[in-house]
Amino acid sequence: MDHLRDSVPSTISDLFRKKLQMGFGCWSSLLLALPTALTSFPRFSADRLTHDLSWSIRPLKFHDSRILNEENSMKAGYKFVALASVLLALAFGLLHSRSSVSAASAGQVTGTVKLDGIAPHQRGIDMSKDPSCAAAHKDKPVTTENVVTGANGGLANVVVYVSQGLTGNEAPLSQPVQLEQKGCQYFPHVVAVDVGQHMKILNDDQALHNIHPQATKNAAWNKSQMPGGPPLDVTWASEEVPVPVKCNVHPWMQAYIVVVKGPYGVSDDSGSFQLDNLPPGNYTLTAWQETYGTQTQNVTVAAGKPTAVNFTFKAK
Amino acid sequence: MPGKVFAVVVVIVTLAIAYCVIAHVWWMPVDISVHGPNIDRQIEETLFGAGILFIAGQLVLAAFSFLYGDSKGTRKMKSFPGGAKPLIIFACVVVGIEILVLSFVGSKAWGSVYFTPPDPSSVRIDVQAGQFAFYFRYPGPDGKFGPLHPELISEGTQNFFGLDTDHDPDSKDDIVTAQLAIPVNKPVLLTLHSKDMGHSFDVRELRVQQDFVPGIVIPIHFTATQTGRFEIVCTQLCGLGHYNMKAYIQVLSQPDYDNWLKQQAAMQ
Amino acid sequence: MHDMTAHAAAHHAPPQGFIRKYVFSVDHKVIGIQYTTLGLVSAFIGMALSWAMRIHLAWPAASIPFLGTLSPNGAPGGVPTPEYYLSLMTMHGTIMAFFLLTAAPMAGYGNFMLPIHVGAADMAFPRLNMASFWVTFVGFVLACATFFIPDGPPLSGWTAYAPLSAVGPVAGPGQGWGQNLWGLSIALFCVASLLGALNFIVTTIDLRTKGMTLSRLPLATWAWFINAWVSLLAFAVLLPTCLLLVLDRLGGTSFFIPGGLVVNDKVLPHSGGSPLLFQHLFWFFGHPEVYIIILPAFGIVAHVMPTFTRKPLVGGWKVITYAMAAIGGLSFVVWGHHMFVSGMSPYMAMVFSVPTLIITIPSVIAVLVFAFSLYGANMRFSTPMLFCLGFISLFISGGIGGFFLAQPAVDSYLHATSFVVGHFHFTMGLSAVFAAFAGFYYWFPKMWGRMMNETLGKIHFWLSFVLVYCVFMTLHLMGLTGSVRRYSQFVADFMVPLTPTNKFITIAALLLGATQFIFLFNVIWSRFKGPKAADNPWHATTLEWDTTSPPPFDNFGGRQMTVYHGPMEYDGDAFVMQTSTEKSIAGT
Amino acid sequence: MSESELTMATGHEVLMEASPYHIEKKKLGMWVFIVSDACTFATFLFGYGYMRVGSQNWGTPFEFSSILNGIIMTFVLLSSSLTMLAAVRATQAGQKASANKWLGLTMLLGTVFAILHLREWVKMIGEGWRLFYNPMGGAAQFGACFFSVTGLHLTHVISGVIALGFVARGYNQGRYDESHVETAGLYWHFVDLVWMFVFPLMYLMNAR
Repeated sequence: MDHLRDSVPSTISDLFRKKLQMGFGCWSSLLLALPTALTSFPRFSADRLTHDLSWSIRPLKFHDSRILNEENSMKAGYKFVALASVLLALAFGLLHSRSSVSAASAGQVTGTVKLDGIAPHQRGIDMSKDPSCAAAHKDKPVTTENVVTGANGGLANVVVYVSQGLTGNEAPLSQPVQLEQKGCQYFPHVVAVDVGQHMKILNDDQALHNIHPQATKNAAWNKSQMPGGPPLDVTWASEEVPVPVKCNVHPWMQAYIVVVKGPYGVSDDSGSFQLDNLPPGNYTLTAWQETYGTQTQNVTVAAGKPTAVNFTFKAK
Repeated sequence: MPGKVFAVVVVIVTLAIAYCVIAHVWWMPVDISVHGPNIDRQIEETLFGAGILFIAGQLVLAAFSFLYGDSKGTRKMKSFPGGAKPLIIFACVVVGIEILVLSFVGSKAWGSVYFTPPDPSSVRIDVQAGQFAFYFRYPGPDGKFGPLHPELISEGTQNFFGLDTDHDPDSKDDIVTAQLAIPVNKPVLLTLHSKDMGHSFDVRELRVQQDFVPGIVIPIHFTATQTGRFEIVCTQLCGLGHYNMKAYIQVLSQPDYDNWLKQQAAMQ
Repeated sequence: MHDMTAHAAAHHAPPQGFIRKYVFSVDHKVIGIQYTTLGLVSAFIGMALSWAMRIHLAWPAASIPFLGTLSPNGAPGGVPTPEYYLSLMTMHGTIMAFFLLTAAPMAGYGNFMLPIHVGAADMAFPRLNMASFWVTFVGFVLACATFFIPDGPPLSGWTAYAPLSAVGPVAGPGQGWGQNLWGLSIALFCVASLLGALNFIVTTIDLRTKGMTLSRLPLATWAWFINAWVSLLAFAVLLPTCLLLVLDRLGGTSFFIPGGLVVNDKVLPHSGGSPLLFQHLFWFFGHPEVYIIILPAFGIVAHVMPTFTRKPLVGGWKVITYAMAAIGGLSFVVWGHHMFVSGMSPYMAMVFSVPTLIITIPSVIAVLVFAFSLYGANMRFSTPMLFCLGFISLFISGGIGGFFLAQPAVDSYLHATSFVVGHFHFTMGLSAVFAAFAGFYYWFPKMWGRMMNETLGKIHFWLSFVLVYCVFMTLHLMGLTGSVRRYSQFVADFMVPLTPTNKFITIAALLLGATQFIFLFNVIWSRFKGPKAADNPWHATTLEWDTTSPPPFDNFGGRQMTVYHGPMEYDGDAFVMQTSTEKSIAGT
Repeated sequence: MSESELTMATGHEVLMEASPYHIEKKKLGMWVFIVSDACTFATFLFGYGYMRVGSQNWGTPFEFSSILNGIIMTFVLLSSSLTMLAAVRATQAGQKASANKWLGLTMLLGTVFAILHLREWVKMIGEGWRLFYNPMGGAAQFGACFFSVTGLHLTHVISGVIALGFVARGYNQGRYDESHVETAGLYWHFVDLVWMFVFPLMYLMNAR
């Protein structure tokens, strides 16, 4: 019963506390709105990514809508930044009012992803175009990573996330995720990120890379990072599965950023994954793999103890 | 005084430039193609003819500013004997002749590259240029190139040409590589495709430079006469990675070439 | 006569109020000065950009503080990213080629001098004239604005080759709104140039005063007149080209974008266009543009030199004028030599190669005329004269490169190397700039009524002259190694050994730029502190020296000028003004 | 506008007797403008030709109704040239009334042309033609070429009508004289001339 305590006020004081928090939430939202609107003005924004958030809503019906959208995206951008930041701030405020699940009452989902069948052949990558890249892999040849399997058929790089059942009010995960460019490859090959969660992009190579996510729901951007250049700090405005990332200077480089809402897990080489901090309740879990697409399962998460869920992808 | 100074400066500059050219301070790399010598000869002939005009022009300028620079304005003016007629005649005749020579010889050199049909027995290789790398395709044992499907191009999965190996039998054995290898002393026919922007295929040692034009397939053919490893660079502005868009071309002896192809086939 | 003067004076009261007088003025003199100032500003902006580029090329890791603040995005920590380097390059080309080299010598000096040269009180359409300046200005502002939008300026070069320039942001940073603004800015510049050309032509044909026959036109005016025709036809082609480009970008058309383009593994929704169409249209404008830039330079030199050689040009007004006309005419049939290796039919290459070589004949004639006019002369070495001599030397050096690049076979090796960079900087860049300097030092007294400082002027010349050779001749010769232009770093194996050369060029370029500040100081200082200029400080003959410095609002204080002589009536210290009734001494 | 500016616009005539080379400057200016404008149209048409030659599947969508419409438009525009001629004659003869009549008629015909043309456009857009889309499955360039070329011409016609309006007004108020009307006429005839290129190239060549 105690997982209900949050939703149903048991005492008058409890109810009062909630109202207070609600009110505080709304006020804080308004307070947040103004500065956000000002600081993310495209013309003066130091970081183009914050600006690009303002382009993140773009209807892609006709092939020219991109262009039409560009056409007025300047002023639209300004208006939208204000609007978006108000909404964002409202969301933050509400989150503030609804306290997120405490560790005690949090549920957990663990499991493994397996590949049924033989993994397709992974082609070798020839990096001779850029000697500095090739030098990093003298000893062992590099291959593509579209399907990576580990011990007893475990399938790696599968993102498992909650596609239904969340209230949508959860606060974004606080600790940033990391996408690293090393030896002219992306580490990790698949990286999942919560909406609003910060993402650091680093370049450990002696070569220049340009990071070019081809987002459709989020803003598509393209920015190059010099050897030893400062890390980029990125956030994503809306859910998108997946956002393919390319480096045009090294066309073989490929990563996928999976932007989801709420908890997520990414399977390791043995195929095992884990979703933490999930409030008890009924959910639909979705597993996404770059080659085999998505699978879904319904689960009921109970407080305290982990719930086991397994996915199996059939090899084509 | 300034007239004499100017004359001296101009002479020094002229001699310095002449030295740099004659002493090959900056010069063309070794030539490894059959048609290359024509182009080199053309360049050298032009350097000779134009160089003479250049030196003559600068020296005349220097001489006049030396001689007529510093009079005190007392001397009576002289004007050039015969006025402009000799100048015009000189320009028309001398430059005219130079132009005729250059066009005739030049058209031969140009023709040797572009007006000759490719040898039917040439090694055929497909080139795909894109932001910002070159990729090459060998037809494989069946000697046939499979059709291209732009919508299938996916560099992440190493499908740089958009081949459909599941459905096109010809594509199955096509060998796609990131380096270009060609057999020495055998005519080679490249067909240039560009998947996105304008690019250019430039190998200095081969004296070959040809733009890729998206939407058009451009054939170029040449024969390399020396083995070695050389650089292919992009010389047509194609975006932020332009400066780093390159690949290597290996000119190999026939057996080495065959082995190399086998290796590459294995790597597919 | 008297009442006529009064009458004129009554009708020619200068406008009152600062705005009408100096900002939105219809007075061709003010507009000329506005254009000249715009040119100066562009010159220094463009120079700053080239500095940034050169520093980055020589020391790729060097941090350029100003850049870091200008664009934290394009140059994090002041080190320009490759795309930002290309943006700098694009804007350097655009600002220099359009807003300095096209605007200053023609629209700047021309606006000020042409009506005076022909003895008119103003341009034929003064308000059109004002319009063309302010449209140019808006274009300039738009071009500069690209630095302040998040993605920064476009990176497709001043030639803006499609499809790189046509497919939008997916092609790279700066290809979004940067490229749109660029297209808009150039379109506006075209409109302004067309209006200007129209004005120049009508003024020259229509407003010449009594006795000002075509044979008596000053040669600068001849050049501006011919040039006006060239720009009239050339910009009339660039304008629609820009429009089509913008249509491709914003309207979804596919004039310049072929089908099946795959950028970032996505097939673009365009089909059927041709990148070569863009190249043809652009270069049909682009090559005449080169002559649009150099013809006024010829004119200025032909106008200035006789004043200091104290004798007419060889062959009088005819030879040089016909040469300029021939160059202007031929410039429309040679554009293909920019496209020898760009996928055009190799047979067309020969077709374009021959006229390109032929165009050297009138050019050589012009140069010979300049050089042999020094024969038996009696030179006065004022700064303008020095710059004229410099112009001749530079133009010879640059022109020679034409013999190479005009031949497809040779071009197939030299194309897109720094040889080309050196070549066009010598011809359309530095030659034109030297002529512009000559004109500036020459006309400064007339424009502002004060003399410029000769010593500073001479220092400016000597340093510039030597350093120009250090920078651009080195680039020129370095091109023989095939070192590729438009590279933001020398990473190609064969270009790495060139790094020392590169450093040398950079240092020379920085010094060359620094030298220009001597000029800037000279201008500002002389403008306010320089000695008052006489009406005719150079003992020249043309009409602008026949009035006060600076000229009154109606140019001649209500006098009706009547012309009896050609512009080159010099014989040593003796000279005959065009308006004087004495008999001719130089038989022109 | 200020008195001084007026004199600036006309200063030199006041200042000096007409030079021996004096041509009517407005007319000359118009001729020069026409030269450059011709180049602009030429560029558009060249682009159209390039597209057309370059494409394998160039559709020829116009069936008889459109051609008929085009013929009517041509007739209207040509007759507007005649009325313009009459207007110029009238102004030169100083017959204000008939000049007004003819100018009005010219503007009317110009407007009719524009309306007919816009009707055509609306019809095509209704059929699904876009700058980037060809509902008949042929080359997508057709829409681009058709709308840009005819659009440019239509802009010229409409601005011509407006200009004529201003000239007529000024002429009635006595601010303008016959030379202004003649200059406007020059422009109008040029627009007609261009149509004589546009019509066969854009319509007749694309008839079913």
